[in-house]
Amino acid sequence: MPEMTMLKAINDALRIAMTKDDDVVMLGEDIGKKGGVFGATEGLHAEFGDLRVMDTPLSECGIIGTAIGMALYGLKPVPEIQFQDFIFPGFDQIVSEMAKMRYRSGGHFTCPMVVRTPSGGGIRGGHYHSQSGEAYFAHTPGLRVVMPSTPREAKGLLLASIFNDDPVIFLEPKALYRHSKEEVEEGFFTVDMDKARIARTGKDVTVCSWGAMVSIVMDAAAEAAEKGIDVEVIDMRSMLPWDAETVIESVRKTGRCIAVQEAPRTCSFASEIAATVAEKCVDSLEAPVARVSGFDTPFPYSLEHVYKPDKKRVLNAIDYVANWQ
Amino acid sequence: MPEMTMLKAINDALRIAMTKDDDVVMLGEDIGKKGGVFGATEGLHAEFGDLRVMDTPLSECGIIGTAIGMALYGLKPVPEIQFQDFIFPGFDQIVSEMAKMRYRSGGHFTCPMVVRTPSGGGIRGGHYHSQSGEAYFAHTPGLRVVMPSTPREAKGLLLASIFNDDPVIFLEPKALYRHSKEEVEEGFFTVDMDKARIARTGKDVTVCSWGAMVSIVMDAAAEAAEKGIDVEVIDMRSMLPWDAETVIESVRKTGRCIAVQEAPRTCSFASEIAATVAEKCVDSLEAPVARVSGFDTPFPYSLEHVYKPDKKRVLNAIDYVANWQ
Amino acid sequence: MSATKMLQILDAPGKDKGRTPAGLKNDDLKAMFRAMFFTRLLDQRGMNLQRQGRIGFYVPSFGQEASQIGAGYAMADEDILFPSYRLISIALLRGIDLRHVFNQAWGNAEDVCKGRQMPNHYAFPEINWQSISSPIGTQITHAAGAARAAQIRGDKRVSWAWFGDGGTSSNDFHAGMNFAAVWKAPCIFMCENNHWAISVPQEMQSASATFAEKAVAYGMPGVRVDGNDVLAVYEACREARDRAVAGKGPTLIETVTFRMGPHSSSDDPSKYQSKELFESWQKKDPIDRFRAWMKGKRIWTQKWEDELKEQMLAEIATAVEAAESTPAPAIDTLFDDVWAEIPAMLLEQKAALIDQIRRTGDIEDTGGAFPL
Amino acid sequence: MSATKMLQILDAPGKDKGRTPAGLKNDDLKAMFRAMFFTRLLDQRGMNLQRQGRIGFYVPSFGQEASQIGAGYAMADEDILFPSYRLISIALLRGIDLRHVFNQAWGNAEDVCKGRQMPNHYAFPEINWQSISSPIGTQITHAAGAARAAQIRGDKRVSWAWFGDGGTSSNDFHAGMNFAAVWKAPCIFMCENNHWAISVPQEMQSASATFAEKAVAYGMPGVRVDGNDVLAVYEACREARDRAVAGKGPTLIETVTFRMGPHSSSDDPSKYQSKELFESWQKKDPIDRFRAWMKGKRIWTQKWEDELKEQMLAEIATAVEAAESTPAPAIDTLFDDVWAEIPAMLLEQKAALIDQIRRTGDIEDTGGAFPL
Ligand SMILES: Cc1ncc(C[n+]2csc(CCOP(=O)(O)OP(=O)(O)O)c2C)c(N)n1
Ligand SMILES: Cc1ncc(C[n+]2csc(CCOP(=O)(O)OP(=O)(O)O)c2C)c(N)n1
Ligand SMILES: [Mg+2]
Ligand SMILES: [Mg+2]
Repeated sequence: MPEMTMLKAINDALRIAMTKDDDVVMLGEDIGKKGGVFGATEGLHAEFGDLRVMDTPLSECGIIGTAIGMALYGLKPVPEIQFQDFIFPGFDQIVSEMAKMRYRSGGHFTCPMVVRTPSGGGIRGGHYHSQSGEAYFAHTPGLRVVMPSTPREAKGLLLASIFNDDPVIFLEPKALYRHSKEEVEEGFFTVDMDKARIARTGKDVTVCSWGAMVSIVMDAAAEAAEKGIDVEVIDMRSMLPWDAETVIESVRKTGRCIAVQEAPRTCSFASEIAATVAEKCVDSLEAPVARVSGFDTPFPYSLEHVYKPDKKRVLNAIDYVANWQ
Repeated sequence: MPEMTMLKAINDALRIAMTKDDDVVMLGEDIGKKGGVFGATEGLHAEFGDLRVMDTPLSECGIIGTAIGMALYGLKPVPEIQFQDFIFPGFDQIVSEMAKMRYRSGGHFTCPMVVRTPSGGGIRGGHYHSQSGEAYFAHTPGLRVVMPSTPREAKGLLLASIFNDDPVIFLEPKALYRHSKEEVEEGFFTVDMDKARIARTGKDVTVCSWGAMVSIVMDAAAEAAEKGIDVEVIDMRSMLPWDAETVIESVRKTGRCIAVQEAPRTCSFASEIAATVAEKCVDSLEAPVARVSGFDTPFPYSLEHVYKPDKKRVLNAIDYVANWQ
Repeated sequence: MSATKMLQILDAPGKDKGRTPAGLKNDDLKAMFRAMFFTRLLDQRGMNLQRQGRIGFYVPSFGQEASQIGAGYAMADEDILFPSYRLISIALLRGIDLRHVFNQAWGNAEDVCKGRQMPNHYAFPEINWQSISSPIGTQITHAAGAARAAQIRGDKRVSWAWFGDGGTSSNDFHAGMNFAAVWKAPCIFMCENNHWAISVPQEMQSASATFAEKAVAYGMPGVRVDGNDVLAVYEACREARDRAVAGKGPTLIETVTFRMGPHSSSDDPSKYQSKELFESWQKKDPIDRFRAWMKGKRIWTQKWEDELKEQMLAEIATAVEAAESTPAPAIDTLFDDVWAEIPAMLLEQKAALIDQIRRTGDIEDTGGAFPL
Repeated sequence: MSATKMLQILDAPGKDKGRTPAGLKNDDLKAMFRAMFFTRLLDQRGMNLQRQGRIGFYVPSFGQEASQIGAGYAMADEDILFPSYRLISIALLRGIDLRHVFNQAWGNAEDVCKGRQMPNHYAFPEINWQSISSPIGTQITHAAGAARAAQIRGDKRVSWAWFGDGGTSSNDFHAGMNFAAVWKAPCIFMCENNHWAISVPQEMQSASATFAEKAVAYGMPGVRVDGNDVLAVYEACREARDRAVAGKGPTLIETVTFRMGPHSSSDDPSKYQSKELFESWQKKDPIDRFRAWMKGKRIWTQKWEDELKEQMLAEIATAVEAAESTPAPAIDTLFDDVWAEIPAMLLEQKAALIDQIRRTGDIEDTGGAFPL
């Protein structure tokens, strides 16, 4: 199996999808000759041409709105939004149209499509190239919200998303684009987005996270193990719908739970996990459910490393819940 | 003291603010001669003229964006978005600009302004005239998110919002516009939006809600009292920043907590309350924190009454947590 | 055709006066009249039902029948429609069963949309009529995208987007027009300028001299046509469609017409509209104008219209009765169609609701009235 | 002035050639040259600093100096600026201290914005330079709103919005232009058409023949001007400002220029731009053209430029040194300025962080490189 970065794995998934199905088309800013500002679509324009890999005018409203029209027609569009932070000019199309199309038409019209977009911090991008907006989408029934945590996961989840009947917001953890490497199967395969992944089994504390935070949590878990705390790490994969069952089962075993995310804390997906776990595991919980998250401030520039949860912050929380009595 | 509907109270607050301060201006669709589709701005165009009560082209992006420009100039704009459901074309301006202006400019530029908008169900408006979007805003640091529950609260909170230094999303529970009545002080007064309001004291169960849900919860509390369950009702008033202290103090007393809202459940403000209460009151909680909410579906038309939490659903939850052991 | 001069046929001065656009036979003219007339009757009934409190909401298109049917008649069956809420006329022209219309108005168990949307928010898959939503303008980018999709697939199908003068201010107008023009996609943008966006008059909507001129910004032809002249609208649309199919790209058509009723059943125009303005447009009623022209051509007779009317009213009455007596959708349908399959988290919410109803009885419908 | 013909002065054929626009004295011309020249030197330094890994990101405006300074020189002190990220030239012209520029590039403790934004996202309150954000176009509606505010207050101040060819596709362009035109607000919309939106060429951005023509859609005058001709830009802006102040409403100005460098320090144009195209524009370098013209008028000498250069480089070096040696903002500033006062919920988050650092030590800065 070849070793791939997450960027390569995504590029590979896109090429496989386009080869497999002529209806898969891509559109977005700078995805053509430039291959995307991160290079995720590198080579695809040369291979599949102007009609299937479309550079667009600078309008996220237009990118998402026209992609919906293509999906309604029967194509499988995979629009790219250059940064998740720039999805908001097209937010109305996501919330009002993409998410509600199937429901409002009584199931007669659907728009299966995948909005790919780099998300989260890690590149010194300040307010507008670093945000983690998953909670906005996860509060919007009708959407699927998916975020991979490793190259293999990225490829399998992206292919699953493209060949799926619901509209998907596919958040790519840009911090991992070049900094993660893994052996990834060649050719077509999918990963089940309806099931969270147990990235590490453990019996003392359950830590839920997703995207770029998973590897940080894994590092923290390894260090906690040295101190004798056995951490179970759950990679959520999907935030809507989300797999509460796997989390609940884990916490019933460990009795302690932490949710780790980059996004601001209030009304976040970490809050959702905490609320659900606190409700469903009330009899097994031996400590408060802790949330490790970005602060309730915009994403900063110079102090990015302070804003984003790091290994120390996660360990701090592990200590806190593990030692709670 | 005159008795007022919530609509009248809001109209009164707007007139008082405009009389008190020449910098207060209003803009929006149909707010001029028509007086707004609900009548909230009735008479203000005739009284204050074209320059201070502006009918605008049909663009929420334009309404919020130009209002920000006016605020930057030094005015105090109070834009109206005809329905909260139609705020999304201007969502980028809210999330990227209004919310972050103070922070990103090191405190040198600010945009104090109040975006008024009718929110929630109750008028048979289907998907697009009924949504409760507070969680989208409450996940956005830099905003204040306020929602009144009675006519007096509406007047006092609106005046507090207008004469406040932060940008405010002021959600008006349209179900109460004409259906709530209360004696309201004449003239200028404000209500403290930083503090939640204890609408009813009780010792057995704490129920948190806001907007139109408060009166439904009050009804349920009255009925629960007949069954011997003493409910404390908290009207949250503000969802960002929010007054966790009042809630925590109450739950430390009652040991049981419910959050009631119209919005969909996942990643909602009810989830935030539940997560926080579960964390902070871990030692006093005697039952899971329950959430009564809209379902994770779009807001329906024919089955609106099934979607929106009603007294029965709230009572059901009260029974559930009160009898938990 | 031009973005500033207005195309007229029906009672235009000079040589246009009275000519029949190429391709239209007498039967076509009669079908057009019939569709306009039917729309008028249906709208009257819809407004009445709302006034009687039998349905919650209705949007009529009084005065805009020519603007709509002229276009509807120019479309091909395979074309794809991205309509606004004020456009039932074209669905009827394309043969939609009236029962669907009233099932939707009642949001009953047989409604195509399963009672999930307000009245007038139709979806008619069998005539390529896309699902309507309330946010103004969102369908415009969809139309551009569908047109691009047809181009990608090599299909000779045209997408039609409808919106009002107010809709031209939306984000999606700007994006949809721009994308379609850059792509040279087979898309027709129909701006029904009925002079009002609820209470906002067209001159407060845009400072441009015409709406058709907005096409210049996108490098697209813009055409201004008398929207109360069904033949002029037909001809303009036909030409735009020919261009689209020939690969020459999109067109913006402004039909200049007037909203001769309230914005919707909830609106009262007397607050913002002068009686004189209304009356001046009443004189240009598109049905009256077409009737007069047809009469001159001896295609129309009073008897024919009377018979039509009787038939139509009976048809409407039957459909109303059927729809009104159909029950509301079952409660458990609330949870279908959010996703392709109901996920576990939502199944749990459904189960809890069903359980509660089992224990505490049915949920009361407290109603609520729509203000807009 | 016209939306399709291009205004030129510097080396225009015929009578325009060589004339000095009204109101400009030799000292003004020299000041304009100085500002353009300074911008070029500063940009070279900024790009170098990024290449050396000393700052994270830089956006140069190579080739666009005339387009910017011509406009900057036409503004009044009281005017309000809603700039894009590619516009430091005008801040310098208005006398901003170079230290502010570099403090912002380093995001250090003395940065006006407290290190919260990426380089080139300036805010300079003392010159009415509004805070820049990254999302394209959002400042355009702000400018329209501020212009409306001036009108409401009765102030004779003009708002200026800057954006690129790509920015014309944004929602805010459409809304800002429309609102300003309906209001006849004193606003000038400056579209710097540098032919590229990162890698997307102007013909894929819009099918309109020019960007100036987009003004037609809003009923606003549109002016197309040679953006590498500082005098033409100045004159067009001056006239637009006169109109605005006289209550005649907004203007759209397209300056036709070329991005003679990469989009930003992260971009490599060789993937999408031909060498020939670049070279054809190099011949029209706005500084070279102005220098030649001034030389012809005997306002420029090599000695003067050499002296300028020496001074400027020294000034830049001093500012760089000062900024680089200033520490990063203190950790607890992270929590300020989100709201007017720090609310309890955020104070708690702050306390938890400070407590953790106290117990487990400083937080490591792991870096990260900007790709765009
Ligand atoms: C985004 C959005 N904003 C506001 C509204 C409320 N609204 C409904 S119809 C309407 C006016 C539409 O005017 P126009 O586009 O001219 O269409 P017409 O009703 O005249 O056919 C408004 C403001 C809406 N539906 N969507
Ligand atoms: C809403 C939004 N979408 C995408 C981007 C990413 N982006 C940054 S600059 C740019 C191109 C801008 O082109 P133009 O407006 O012509 O300005 P120029 O850089 O040429 O001066 C893009 C797409 C962004 N900043 N904001
Ligand atoms: Mg209209
Ligand atoms: Mg450009």
